[in-house]
Amino acid sequence: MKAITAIIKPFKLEDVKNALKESGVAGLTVSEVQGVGRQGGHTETYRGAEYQVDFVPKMRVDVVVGDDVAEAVVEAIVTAAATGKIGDGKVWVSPVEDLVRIRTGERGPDAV
Amino acid sequence: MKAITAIIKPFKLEDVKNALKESGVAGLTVSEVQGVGRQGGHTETYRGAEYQVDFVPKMRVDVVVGDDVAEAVVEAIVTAAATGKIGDGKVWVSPVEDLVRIRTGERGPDAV
Amino acid sequence: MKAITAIIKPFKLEDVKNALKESGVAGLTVSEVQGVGRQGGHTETYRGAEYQVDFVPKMRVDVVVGDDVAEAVVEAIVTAAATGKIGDGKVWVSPVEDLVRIRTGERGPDAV
Amino acid sequence: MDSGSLTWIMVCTALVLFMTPGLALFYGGLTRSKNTLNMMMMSLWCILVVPLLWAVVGYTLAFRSNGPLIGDFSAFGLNGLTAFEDVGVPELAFVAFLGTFAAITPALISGAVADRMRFAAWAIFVPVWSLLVYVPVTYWVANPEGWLKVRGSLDFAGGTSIHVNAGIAALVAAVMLGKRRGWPSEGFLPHSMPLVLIGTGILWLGWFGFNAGSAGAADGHALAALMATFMGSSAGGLGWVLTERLRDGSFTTLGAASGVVSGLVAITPACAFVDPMGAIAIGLIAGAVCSQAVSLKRRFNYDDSLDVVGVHFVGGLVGSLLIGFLSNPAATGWEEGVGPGLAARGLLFGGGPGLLGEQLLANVVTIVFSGLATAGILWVLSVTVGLRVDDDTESEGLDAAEHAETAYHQAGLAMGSRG
Amino acid sequence: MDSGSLTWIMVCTALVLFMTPGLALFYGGLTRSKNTLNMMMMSLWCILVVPLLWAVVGYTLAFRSNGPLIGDFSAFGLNGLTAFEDVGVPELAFVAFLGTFAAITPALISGAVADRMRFAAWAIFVPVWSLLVYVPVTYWVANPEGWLKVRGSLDFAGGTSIHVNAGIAALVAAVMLGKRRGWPSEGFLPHSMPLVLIGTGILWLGWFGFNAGSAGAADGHALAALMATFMGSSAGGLGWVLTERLRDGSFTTLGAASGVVSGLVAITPACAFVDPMGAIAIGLIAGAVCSQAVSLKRRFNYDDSLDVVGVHFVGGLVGSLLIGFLSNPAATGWEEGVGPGLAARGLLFGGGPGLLGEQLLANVVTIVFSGLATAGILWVLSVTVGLRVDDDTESEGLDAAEHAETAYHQAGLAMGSRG
Amino acid sequence: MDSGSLTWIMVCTALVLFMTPGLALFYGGLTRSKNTLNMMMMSLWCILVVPLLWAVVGYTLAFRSNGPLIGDFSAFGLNGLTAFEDVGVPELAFVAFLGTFAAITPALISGAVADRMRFAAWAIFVPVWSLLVYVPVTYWVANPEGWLKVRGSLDFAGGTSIHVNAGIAALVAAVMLGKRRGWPSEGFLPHSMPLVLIGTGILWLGWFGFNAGSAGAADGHALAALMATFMGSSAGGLGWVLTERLRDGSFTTLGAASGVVSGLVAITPACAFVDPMGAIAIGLIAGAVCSQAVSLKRRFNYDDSLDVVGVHFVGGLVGSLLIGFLSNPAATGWEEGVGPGLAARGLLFGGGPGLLGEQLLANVVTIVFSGLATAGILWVLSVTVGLRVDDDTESEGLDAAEHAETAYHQAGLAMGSRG
Ligand SMILES: Nc1ncnc2c1ncn2[C@@H]1O[C@H](COP(=O)(O)OP(=O)(O)O)[C@@H](O)[C@H]1O
Ligand SMILES: Nc1ncnc2c1ncn2[C@@H]1O[C@H](COP(=O)(O)OP(=O)(O)O)[C@@H](O)[C@H]1O
Ligand SMILES: Nc1ncnc2c1ncn2[C@@H]1O[C@H](COP(=O)(O)OP(=O)(O)O)[C@@H](O)[C@H]1O
Repeated sequence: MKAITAIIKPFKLEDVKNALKESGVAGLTVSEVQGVGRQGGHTETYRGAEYQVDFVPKMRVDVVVGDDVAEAVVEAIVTAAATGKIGDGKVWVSPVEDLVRIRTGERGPDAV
Repeated sequence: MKAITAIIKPFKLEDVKNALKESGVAGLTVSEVQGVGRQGGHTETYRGAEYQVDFVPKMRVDVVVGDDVAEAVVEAIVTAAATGKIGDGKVWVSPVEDLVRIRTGERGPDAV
Repeated sequence: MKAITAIIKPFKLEDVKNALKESGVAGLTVSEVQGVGRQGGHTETYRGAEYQVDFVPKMRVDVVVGDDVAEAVVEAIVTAAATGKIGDGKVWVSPVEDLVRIRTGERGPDAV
Repeated sequence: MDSGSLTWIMVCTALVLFMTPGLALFYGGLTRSKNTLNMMMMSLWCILVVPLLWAVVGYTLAFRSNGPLIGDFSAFGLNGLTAFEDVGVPELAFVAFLGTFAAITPALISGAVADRMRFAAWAIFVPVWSLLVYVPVTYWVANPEGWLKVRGSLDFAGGTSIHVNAGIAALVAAVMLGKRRGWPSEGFLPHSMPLVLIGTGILWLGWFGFNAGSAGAADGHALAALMATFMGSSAGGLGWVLTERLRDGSFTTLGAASGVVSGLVAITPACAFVDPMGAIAIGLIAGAVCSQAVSLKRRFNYDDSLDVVGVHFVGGLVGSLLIGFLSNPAATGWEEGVGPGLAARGLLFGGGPGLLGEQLLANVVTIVFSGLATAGILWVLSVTVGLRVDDDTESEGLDAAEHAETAYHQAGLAMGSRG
Repeated sequence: MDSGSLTWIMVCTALVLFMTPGLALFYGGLTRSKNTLNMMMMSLWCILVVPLLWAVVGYTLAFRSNGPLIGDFSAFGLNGLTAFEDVGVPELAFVAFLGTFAAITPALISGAVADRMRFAAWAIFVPVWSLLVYVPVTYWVANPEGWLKVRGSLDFAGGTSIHVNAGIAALVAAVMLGKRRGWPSEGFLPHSMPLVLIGTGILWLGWFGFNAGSAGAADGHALAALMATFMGSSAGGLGWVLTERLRDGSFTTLGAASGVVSGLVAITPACAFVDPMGAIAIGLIAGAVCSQAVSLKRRFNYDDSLDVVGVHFVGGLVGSLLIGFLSNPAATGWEEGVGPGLAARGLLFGGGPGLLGEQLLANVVTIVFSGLATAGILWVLSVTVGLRVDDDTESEGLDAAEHAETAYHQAGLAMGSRG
Repeated sequence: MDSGSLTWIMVCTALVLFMTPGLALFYGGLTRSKNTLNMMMMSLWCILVVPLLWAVVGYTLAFRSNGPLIGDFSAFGLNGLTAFEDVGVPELAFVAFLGTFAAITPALISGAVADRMRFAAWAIFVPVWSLLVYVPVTYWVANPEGWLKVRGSLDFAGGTSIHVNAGIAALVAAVMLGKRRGWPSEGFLPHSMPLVLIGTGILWLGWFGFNAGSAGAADGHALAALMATFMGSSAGGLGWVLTERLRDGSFTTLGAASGVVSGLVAITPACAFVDPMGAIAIGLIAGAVCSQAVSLKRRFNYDDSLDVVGVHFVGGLVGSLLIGFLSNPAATGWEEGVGPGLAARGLLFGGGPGLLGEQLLANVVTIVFSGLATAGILWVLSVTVGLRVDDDTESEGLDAAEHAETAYHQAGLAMGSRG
């Protein structure tokens, strides 16, 4: 199995979620994160002083899938999350050795 | 070493934390996440319109352990987190190549 | 490529971010997490009863880098995050098989 | 018309009205975020429903004098009342002012049943309890012909009829609802202390209107009540935080907030009968006692989620009984005596035990009546609508399940898609 | 001087002033967290700029009588006004009191253009709209010589001149700004309902001053208005939540909050002309109607982000027209008649259709004039400054881009480094 | 009794009381979430302790006239004071009203020492500073026999005795506490701007009572003060945001909030002596000047965490000195002259430099005395209790370490387990 981690723009979350559903992914987990990257942050004014805030709000999507569908899932995310503008984010793939569905104790790709 | 990632119901966090302590795990890291899955979300009413919110609050637990105890730790989490109801979540295991304890610079399984 | 995950003290985030920039890392992703570990938590008083809160606020930094620089990046983080006091956190390294830059579709180490 | 006194009562009406949203925030901050809106809605429901009930039938039954037990229907639907009555302050002003009291009283109870009560049951409980419990108790204690008032018990702004009354109802409700899953081993810590402190500030502000407005005019009684309210509340906060500093080792903000509320509760019945130093004494005692009383639930194993019993029941009782010691009619402008418009001296000012006895009686009667009646109403609801949400709703949170809403939406999750 | 009435107007001034920050919180809670400060700043801007404009020139043009259409410059710069005038309540008190009204009116509009308007355009819009739209409409409706007032239309505290006026401007602005990206398929759910409820509480409190202060003295009209405001607001909340319970299946806190505001809006023009039962009727109707009216935007496809049209426009209209049915001068102390200082009977109290006709006329005139003038102002702004932020700002959030601030800073991210 | 004026003072008491929790929210929102409760508790502590001290001994020493320097013990423990005194407004009302002033003054200082002061030191500092610094300065400036007042300096509601006084104490405290770790390279951005704006709204509301209540009656002075307060605050906000728009490029909500507070601070001493246009001038100047003054700390390298110096010290001084230019006794109902109950003309209204000189003297005296006395108190505390928390507490947060509480508990983490 593979763990696919995507860092995306927050307003693209609905699109990515729907794209994943369409490509047959049954579950996923998201969290709010802050990214630093080429996009650059913004400047905040606080009582007359300027502060550089490098962090840009992003969403992180984690989804574990079987080896066979991993590539398709990556494609689906990339397509759904792309705006073509800087800061669209990254998707990366890591190996997963085992997965258990807590409710049933089932293991392996069928448990995702 | 292995990184064990568990997505669980928030009210099971105390139980899981205690189960991990009992199985000898010294440290763990948790974060608030939102899950999409078979459990389904809920419908929200906003000024007379209905919106489907697919996200269900979950907790994510990350724990890195030595290879030898990984299986036992997964079991401990699964046992502590299970309610038998849909939405109990997943536990997955990924390889970790190295780990450093920042304070001391120690490396490897002893540093967890 | 490698995914480097660091759990650090929140007030060290700026230092770590700057250290990563200096070691040539172009992007990173951070999130707020809560840690349990040797550091211990604190006791809260709630309407006259005492509760043990084991969780300590930490920041999680995720950065994906090429294999060649991984070790240097780990070192940079460890150096920047260390205070020498208990609770400084961990850095761990996991394998990443592929990475895509969403904006361009580029793949591999050049896309980070 | 006395424009100054009318202004006073109108201002106080607005300030006391503000207390119910304030209570919603106070209680809402104390719950976990998955139950926050449910908690707030329990208070809001009271301020939507009770004022209408009050205008139609509650006021006339509680405040139109008609013998010792209950009012008549002479002002049913506010029939015959006009804003242009040629008196100092027209009766209609008191209908409005007292309507805000009627609204907040059942809202107090909601803290005891937080995190687990079906909203449908609460929706029915509120108007029924208001009519069957709040109205008669108020008549007995506050109506010039009410039997407990005629006997000489003193309750200036509702220590007995509001706080002891709602407090005992809260105890009964907490027991009948049963414990929350996980209680008491888990902490159920407040999701937002700043929200609690916003609520505290609003309650504190409003309480000046609550107590000093109960004089019914801008006069010396109002001023005495205002001063006592100020002193009692600060002293309540101090009493609580000093106690916890000695006992637990730190001053907490929740202790300060709870102590201020305890002081306000305790000074409510007493405010116009005690001098400023008496008010400080009541506040300090109430703060210290209530900070201990919130532990009773763990000793006696009832889950009064947000400590309505420890603060309102105990605080109300403390204040009401301390009148028996500290009533000082000479200093507070009362003609000495027994009965409506008069005040007896407390034990420390050379009075006999009679006043303390009447205070005891009024509270015991309220406790017994309200306890039994509340139990009866809840029993009927338990066998019809059902009192408690199911286990899944309790663990996933009442906001989504009962109200189709959640309190907070994070940046990326505020979207939802149209169903 | 009548110290009681002066106190009343001073207190009401402070309470109504408090409403604009309250509105900022209400609206700010309803937006997503990336746009919260922009939303709040739109209201704050009104309370920074409009009061000064009001003191210099707005007041004299709106309230110094000078024939049917517009005031004169006799009190330009408050020239000649002193706090020591020997009357019941000096004119200066009304300058202050009415200045708070002038400030909140344009702020109401901001909810319709949330999430997408350039702040530079808003900064200019506010004073211009105040002078060109708010001032004349107010003159016609509220000045004793204003032509709509002279004809006999009734608007006690600003249902027509404030809510219908701002409501139609909001509709025009929402249409001219265009829809937010993603609307209506996405939900744009409130980022913090507790913030919304804090705002609701503050608005509710302030509205007692708004309506009952409009009597200009602490008298029977003030008391009647206060009672109607209380009843109308609770009934508004009840009307809304009962409707949604029947329609959607649950009582929501946002429904309660919105319903209370709807009731307050609707009772605003009517509060001193209806008896308490009439106020309850207006509230229930307004709550039910507005809870339906917030769906109009989806039917007619305009993105009125925070439902200014559904609540303020529709609520104001409902209340204003219901005066034609429910006006009860006998019960509310008015001499019967047509014109300033008088009130005609509504249809249900034996009056003819004349009053309803005047109500209709006043609102239609307001709608046409305000609609056109608002469109004109916005058109000029659109071809000069530009009305709308660019797409990137809209998706990343207006707070950072337009105000160099963000509403919340998490623990580890509160640092920033000096630029 | 004058029921209108009594009502006014009672209402103002409640409004000013509300300001201390408001300040707690304002300051609490500006800090990082790990120190929020500590920050709030510093204000709350003042409102728990100071009112009691005030009733027992502070009032009599500050307001019972007894020559030029300090009051006597004639009203020790409020001995002899009754709510039923036969005067317009009984003295007891002023005890209450002024007690709220005494409470908020030390709370202002807390912003300067945010994020690093030991609570034990603060707990002692507050009552000691109140007695040793606040009481005498208040006597000199505000008591009819106080030497600075007799000489003819003007301070209607506490610009010198409260804002300059607390402001200089804040500067001394910030310097003696030392800088926070990481300052000034890191930003320490506000954890919740909505909380700051809630606090701003409450402070704004309360300040109407603060300033206009200082008239002691509902009369022309109260009305003049109210109008000036309104104009000065809006103008203050405008002055600040226009300055930052020109300087930094954007209007910020924190600028609006800070500017409103600056305007309120500056108008506090002047409010009853200037006409509305004078108030606008003071507000605009104060907003602009204070928006610059908050940078002083970076130039002079003292860590005044929340800008108490830039806003309260500088704003108070600006307002106090501008009286010397803008005092307009003719327009504001004062008999011209020098000393209690009189007001001299400012330079722009044909007065001589005498008034400006007295204003300067009063502030210089306050600065020197308060600065030295504050340093003395803090020095004693530093060598006994210790002023500063240890480094670990500073980095982990003061809430958990000093108060055994944390401000927010996330969904899954609200549990804790019983220790
Ligand atoms: N090497 C990295 N490791 C982890 N996260 C990264 C990395 N580089 C970028 N990111 C994440 O991706 C986001 C977008 O990256 P950025 O460089 O701004 O734009 P782009 O992906 O379009 O080149 C960042 O905000 C950050 O969250
Ligand atoms: N493929 C997946 N990848 C990542 N997280 C998942 C995946 N499937 C489920 N999850 C997480 O597990 C949670 C529970 O899954 P769900 O399908 O609802 O129930 P169950 O695990 O009982 O079958 C989800 O809310 C989501 O957070
Ligand atoms: N085995 C682990 N797996 C995941 N996270 C861990 C693990 N051990 C510690 N952590 C994280 O590291 C943080 C610091 O660990 P702790 O044991 O307190 O101190 P130290 O790293 O100095 O020994 C913890 O709060 C937790 O977030």
